[in-house]
Amino acid sequence: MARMVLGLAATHAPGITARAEEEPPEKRARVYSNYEKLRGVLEETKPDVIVTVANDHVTYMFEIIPQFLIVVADEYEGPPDYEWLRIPKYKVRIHRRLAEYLLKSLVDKGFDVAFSSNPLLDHATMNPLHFLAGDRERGVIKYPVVPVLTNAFVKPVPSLARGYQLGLAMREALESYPEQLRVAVLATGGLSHDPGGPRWGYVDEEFDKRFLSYLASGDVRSALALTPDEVFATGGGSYEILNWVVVWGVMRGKPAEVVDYVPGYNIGSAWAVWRP
Amino acid sequence: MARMVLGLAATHAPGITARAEEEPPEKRARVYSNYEKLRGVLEETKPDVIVTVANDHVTYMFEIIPQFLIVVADEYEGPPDYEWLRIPKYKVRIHRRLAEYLLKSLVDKGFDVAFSSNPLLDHATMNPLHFLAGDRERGVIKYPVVPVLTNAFVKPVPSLARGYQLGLAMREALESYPEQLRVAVLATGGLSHDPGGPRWGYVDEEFDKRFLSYLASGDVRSALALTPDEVFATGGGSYEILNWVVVWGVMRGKPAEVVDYVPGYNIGSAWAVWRP
Amino acid sequence: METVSRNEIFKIERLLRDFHLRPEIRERFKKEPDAVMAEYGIDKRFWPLLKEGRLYTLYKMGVHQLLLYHLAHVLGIKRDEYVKRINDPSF
Amino acid sequence: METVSRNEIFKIERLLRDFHLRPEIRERFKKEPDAVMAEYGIDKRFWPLLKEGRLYTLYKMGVHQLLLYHLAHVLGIKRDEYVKRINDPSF
Ligand SMILES: [Fe+3]
Ligand SMILES: [Fe+3]
Repeated sequence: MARMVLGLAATHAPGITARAEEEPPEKRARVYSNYEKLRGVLEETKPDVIVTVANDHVTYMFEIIPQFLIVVADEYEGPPDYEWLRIPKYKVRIHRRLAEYLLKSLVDKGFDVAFSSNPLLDHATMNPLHFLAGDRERGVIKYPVVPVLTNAFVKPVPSLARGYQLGLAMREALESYPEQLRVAVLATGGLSHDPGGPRWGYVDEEFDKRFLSYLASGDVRSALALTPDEVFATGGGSYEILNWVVVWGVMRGKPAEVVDYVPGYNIGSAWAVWRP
Repeated sequence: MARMVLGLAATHAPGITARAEEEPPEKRARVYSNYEKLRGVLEETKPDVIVTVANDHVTYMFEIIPQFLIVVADEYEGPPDYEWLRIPKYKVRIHRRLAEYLLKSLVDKGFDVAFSSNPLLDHATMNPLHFLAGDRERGVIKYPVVPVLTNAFVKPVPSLARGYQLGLAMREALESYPEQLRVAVLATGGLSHDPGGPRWGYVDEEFDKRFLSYLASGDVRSALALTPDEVFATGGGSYEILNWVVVWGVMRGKPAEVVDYVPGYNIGSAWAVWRP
Repeated sequence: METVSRNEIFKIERLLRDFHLRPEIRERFKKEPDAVMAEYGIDKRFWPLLKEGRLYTLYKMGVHQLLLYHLAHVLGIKRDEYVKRINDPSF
Repeated sequence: METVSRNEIFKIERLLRDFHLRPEIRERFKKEPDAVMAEYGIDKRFWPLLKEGRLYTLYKMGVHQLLLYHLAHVLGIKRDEYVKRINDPSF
């Protein structure tokens, strides 16, 4: 039986690596130290596998846009724009057996999850893995991964309640996996931002702090009451909080320890930890 | 408010057009006359739009395989292999407003339906439309269409129960559409067959007749009790009955009038009508 | 503004997506935009919108904001100019 | 039989899918199969399976039956021969 040993959430803003010097050194240092903290927690916990929950950016989920997708492949190398991102091109081992189990379980439970054997994982999956699990010298991600992708950008998007339900179902599925396995889950993205939109650069700190206060207090109900329209009103990228909500579901709504919140790099960035 | 005016189901076996002379003239005539019957019913009913429910054949839903997909485009021209199929290359008008409404409603109801603006509709959608709604001279499909695609071929597939639930939700969504619209739904595919599989050419008549008897008697429960494994045991293509079950859900489980059953062209072919 | 067919928008979006994934398309577009847009089946009436970076119009037509961002990258439009254009009906 | 990586299977499946959608690939494969398989990134050890229509092995490896059908079409293998091969471990 697999066991859930850790939940993490972190921003995946590409500017943090691609245009690092856009923010003053103190802010940069603060951003990096938050990732370092999460990396430390992960290394202490020693998971056997990380389930990542990230969204696509109208790149891979483009011609066909599924709401949720699980990658059932054996390996991945990327991201494609690693040079622009200024991170290594990483090799990722995918825990295919767990991915297949998770997919089948979710479909059996009535979640209409898409799948793919030819993944494209962009900065949303790869930047946080770079900071939290990257072996930069060898160009490998240190843990096997099960990549889950969501649709956070193209309407209609799944409700936050649906995302939370998916997380609950993922937890059940993972705990019924027949092998011994220590599983960590990682949500990436958010909070408010409007990349390429009319308010690109604007951060809605009030919204972000409200969302983080729901997380910190375990107020699932208030968070799930946020409609897609309300969230999109704060920016075209803000619905990436969907990924956080999915992982919150995996953690069964436990309050999160919010590590930090830093507006900058055109986005409200946050980091959080759930201990099981 | 849209109104459901008709339900139809028909085989989409490509051999019926591509290799028509493979079966004796009497069988061919019988097959064609069954399509003609359905065409007549459709012309009597005069729907404003046809919602088609068909599966892909690992062609379009290939790199990304969603469980359910709705096409949100304005037009389509195809199928790509129309010459091999020996049918005209048709222009299809898509009722995009209804497609968008249906998609949004289903996602809001907790169905994780994928979508696409760049459809590829293969023989599963196009062959039945050719017979039932094709204006062969002008190369157009006579009614606007909302194409729904399902995953019936690559495991894991949605359960039949999930397909039925989707149909029920589609009915609700369609009936809440704010404009006056007479809607017909058309399921395509099945019944038992094993295209490209170890029993290619084999038809499981016992299975087919059992499934049709469930339909004819309105025995939803027995039909939904069929597991994917049981259905796949009769052939790798047999799960196309999923499309029939979705439309049965749209018709709220009403008994169908089974028009005919003809084993031939490597498949157990059937035709059915639901009057609302 | 006229309603543009989703099929037409998709062709534009495909080009913008490929700007991101296929550097060779990006480079060719800089040299011979018309030829590239023709290859992607983009209707001629949209060519000036792309070449001139008419972000407001493209956005209102329904081109996704994340894809417009790739266009801006190719045209060398930085954030402040981008935000100005996407909010300005004269673009 | 060894377990083959899904990534490898995908490359084979992509070629077979393209046999169906892109007649020019089909025709080129008939003339220069190795060159085409190399382009698709297919590992050399699988090349004989495709060229010789080793349907049993490909099927057991996990190549989807609908895609094998496209291979048979290119190789000119008709239904009865197809069914024989996909059931015969010597293929
Ligand atoms: Fe993002
Ligand atoms: Fe079929």
